[in-house]
Amino acid sequence: MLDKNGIAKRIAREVKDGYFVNLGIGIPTLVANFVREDIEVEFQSENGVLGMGPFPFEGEEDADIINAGKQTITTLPGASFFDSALSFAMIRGKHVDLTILGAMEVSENGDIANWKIPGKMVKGMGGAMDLVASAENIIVAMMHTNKRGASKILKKCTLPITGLGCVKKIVTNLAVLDVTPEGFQLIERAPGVSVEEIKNATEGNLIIKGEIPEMKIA
Amino acid sequence: MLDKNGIAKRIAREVKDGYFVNLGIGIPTLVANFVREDIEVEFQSENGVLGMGPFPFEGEEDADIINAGKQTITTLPGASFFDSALSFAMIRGKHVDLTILGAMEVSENGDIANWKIPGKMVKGMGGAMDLVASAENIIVAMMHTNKRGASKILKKCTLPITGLGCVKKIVTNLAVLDVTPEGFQLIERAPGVSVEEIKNATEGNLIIKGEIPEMKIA
Amino acid sequence: MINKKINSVEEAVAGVTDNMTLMLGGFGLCGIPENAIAELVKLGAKNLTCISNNAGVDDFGLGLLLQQRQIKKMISSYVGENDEFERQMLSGELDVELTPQGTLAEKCRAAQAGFPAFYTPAGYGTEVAEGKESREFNGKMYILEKAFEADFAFVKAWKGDEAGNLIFKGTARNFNPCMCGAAKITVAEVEELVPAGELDPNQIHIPGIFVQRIFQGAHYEKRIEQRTVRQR
Amino acid sequence: MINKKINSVEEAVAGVTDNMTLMLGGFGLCGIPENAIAELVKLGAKNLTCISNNAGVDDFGLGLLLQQRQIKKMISSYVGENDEFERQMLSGELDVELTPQGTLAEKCRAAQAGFPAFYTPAGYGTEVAEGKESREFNGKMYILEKAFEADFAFVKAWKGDEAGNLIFKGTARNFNPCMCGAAKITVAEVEELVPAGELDPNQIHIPGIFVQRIFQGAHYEKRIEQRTVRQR
Repeated sequence: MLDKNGIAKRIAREVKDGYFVNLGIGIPTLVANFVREDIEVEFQSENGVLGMGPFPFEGEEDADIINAGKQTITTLPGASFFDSALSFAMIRGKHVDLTILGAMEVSENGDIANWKIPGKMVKGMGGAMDLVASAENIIVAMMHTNKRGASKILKKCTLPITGLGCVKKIVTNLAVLDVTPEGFQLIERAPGVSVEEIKNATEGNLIIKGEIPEMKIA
Repeated sequence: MLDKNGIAKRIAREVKDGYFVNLGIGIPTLVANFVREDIEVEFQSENGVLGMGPFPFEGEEDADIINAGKQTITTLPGASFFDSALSFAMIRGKHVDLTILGAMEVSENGDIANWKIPGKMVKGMGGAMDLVASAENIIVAMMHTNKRGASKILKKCTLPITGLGCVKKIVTNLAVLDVTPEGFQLIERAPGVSVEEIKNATEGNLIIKGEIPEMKIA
Repeated sequence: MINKKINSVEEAVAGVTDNMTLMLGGFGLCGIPENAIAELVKLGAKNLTCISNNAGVDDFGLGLLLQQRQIKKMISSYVGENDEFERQMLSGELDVELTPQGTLAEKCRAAQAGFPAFYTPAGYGTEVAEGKESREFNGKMYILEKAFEADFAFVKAWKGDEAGNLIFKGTARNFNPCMCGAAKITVAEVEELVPAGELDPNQIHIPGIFVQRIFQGAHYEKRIEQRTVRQR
Repeated sequence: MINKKINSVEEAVAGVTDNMTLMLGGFGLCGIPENAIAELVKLGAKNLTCISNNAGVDDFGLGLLLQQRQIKKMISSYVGENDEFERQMLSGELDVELTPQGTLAEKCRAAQAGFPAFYTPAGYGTEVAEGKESREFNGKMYILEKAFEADFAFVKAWKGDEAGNLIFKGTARNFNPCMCGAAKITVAEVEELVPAGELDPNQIHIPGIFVQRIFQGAHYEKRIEQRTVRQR
């Protein structure tokens, strides 16, 4: 079973040389820590920066330079700042190659729910609806089940939808799944997790073809 | 009767302190020469400059700094350059206070035709259709009649339209006319021109109320 | 040069009255018009509709207007980090219209640029699309979103000149440029106001034609919401 | 940093084939991609559709492609100052789609920003509106215009860096920024190409994400169409 860093490590392997990547808040943010150092990747944050670097050293924070999570950041050579309209031109115009998001639920057909729980305080969708409606390559980072053990990988989302039919791949604490027209195809098992355990934790249609390898996240 | 400079001089009196103004090619360009020196006006050119100044001194031309007529220009303190999308945001978004255009024909209801003569080589509308569709304050500078003496101030335009119901005021070699719901209201006569002459040169409905003063363009 | 300079923050908010719709730049607390907000609190105008990506924190940013119950409705993409906001929303005192962030930016830009409406894929198939037209283009579904209509836009820039030209810094740019010229009156506050001619015409982010009033803010706190650092 | 630098003008036009749609920046001869145009002439691709505000003059700019009969169709707002253009158009060899200038810019920007279509008042009630949907918003009529679809965009900037970031100069900016990222592949040529990190991130007009290839042009003639001066 993977912890949050494990999920981030596995997703980092999906980040390819030359990719512009938008990372959501939470586990996705951790992905930046694990991207191979021999490839070139640029991180976009929808509040208006391309070419984000690591967090600043103490004392070097600049209130005018933050990411979408409102954290102080730095920029790398080649970075640029821009306004919100141009930022979403990048997103809506499909110039961002990979979007990594957290989710509360994902359904068989790739619907995602990650912005609202009825009855709870709703903070808003931020840029998530724009991202999921536009991105052609969306990977979701999430726990396979909720705290009560119920599956979050569903036939149909029960929570209000963020976007329809948009998720391509899911990396959970238990498995890597591809979203296919037939359902969730099991691609890899987390270390020490059996196919049976994944089956039990998945409410949506799970497709198992041949031997399922254990994932490598070294 | 006014010459082109006279028309420009008369129109210059319509330019008020604090106006952002877009000048079309031809007579409108001349208006800049006659604006009162004690008021502040900024000229916008739709190819991407605000705060145009006079033409450069010989030897100081910059190929990268031109107006929409492709003439070399200079800029004044406070000027800015921008792209074509933002330039038409200024125009379409009604941020330009006054637009001065030439025309081949204007009709009673304020339609303007100034981009195409069927059978002749058509060069295109440039930014004219955007300007006339958006501007709330359009003054047309034109000759009252064509070379054969036929009126260009018509009941209905005969040439392909550039925009509908948009012209507010017309300054010709003979007169100043306001476009009103009832027709062309005669406001001023050009020096030495009689109401009768204007009537004869105007095909559209001409409204004459009371004494019509001779225009002052000193 | 048409001079847009005003001499006091009182002039900045002159004309703001009850029931108006205001746009306010900023993302979180980054790039917010601090001085105008403080003056709006003093002014006390009530029943305001505020268009702003976020709603500040309890004791800063738009949170200050919320404390005084001056806001009737917020139009935002994300409204966390604010207990008073939550209380007013849950009690029904405050109306909240959540809008996808890119749609929010474009609704400003549409108003600025004279577009009445636009089609965006964001929100199709979700609650956001309820009551809105949808339409297919090239096999993909879009919803029709309308341009905002606002009375005042309050924005904050880094540098500005007396002609109203603005230059922003870092991610404090965010929604500020999109809001300029998107309301009937745009008021810009800047950290440094210089005479016209001192800014490079090539490097102006927002030309002065989009700004009706400009002033230099007396003081900027520039509070950091999530101070995050790494070890040396 | 993702390196967008290419080492020759041959690489700049690699992939351009017959029947493609190209966007080309510039207003008149100001800010046109001179080096890419010269190389497109050498390449000889035919039946091209060119989206460009103007069509050059007889012996410069897009006029060079017209001379070689490489252009099947021009999409422009104004096409004067070109005898060969006029000859081909009147003889029916060349198809011309005249588009209002602001609409032309926005059709580029819509493609760049992922908007399939937009409503503009420009052209309503004119020939331009023929065959297009029209619609009323707030008592005013608008027509629906579609985003462009293009294979290549060739743009020209003043300075650029290896990450593809661009800075334009003066009115040579014009349509160039709107075309970046509006085609499948955007090729930028610059007068000065610097390593990433040398340009101020605040002062970049077009971020590198919109540019796939960048190179420093070998030579710029920058011809002036209407040299206009005043007396000292």
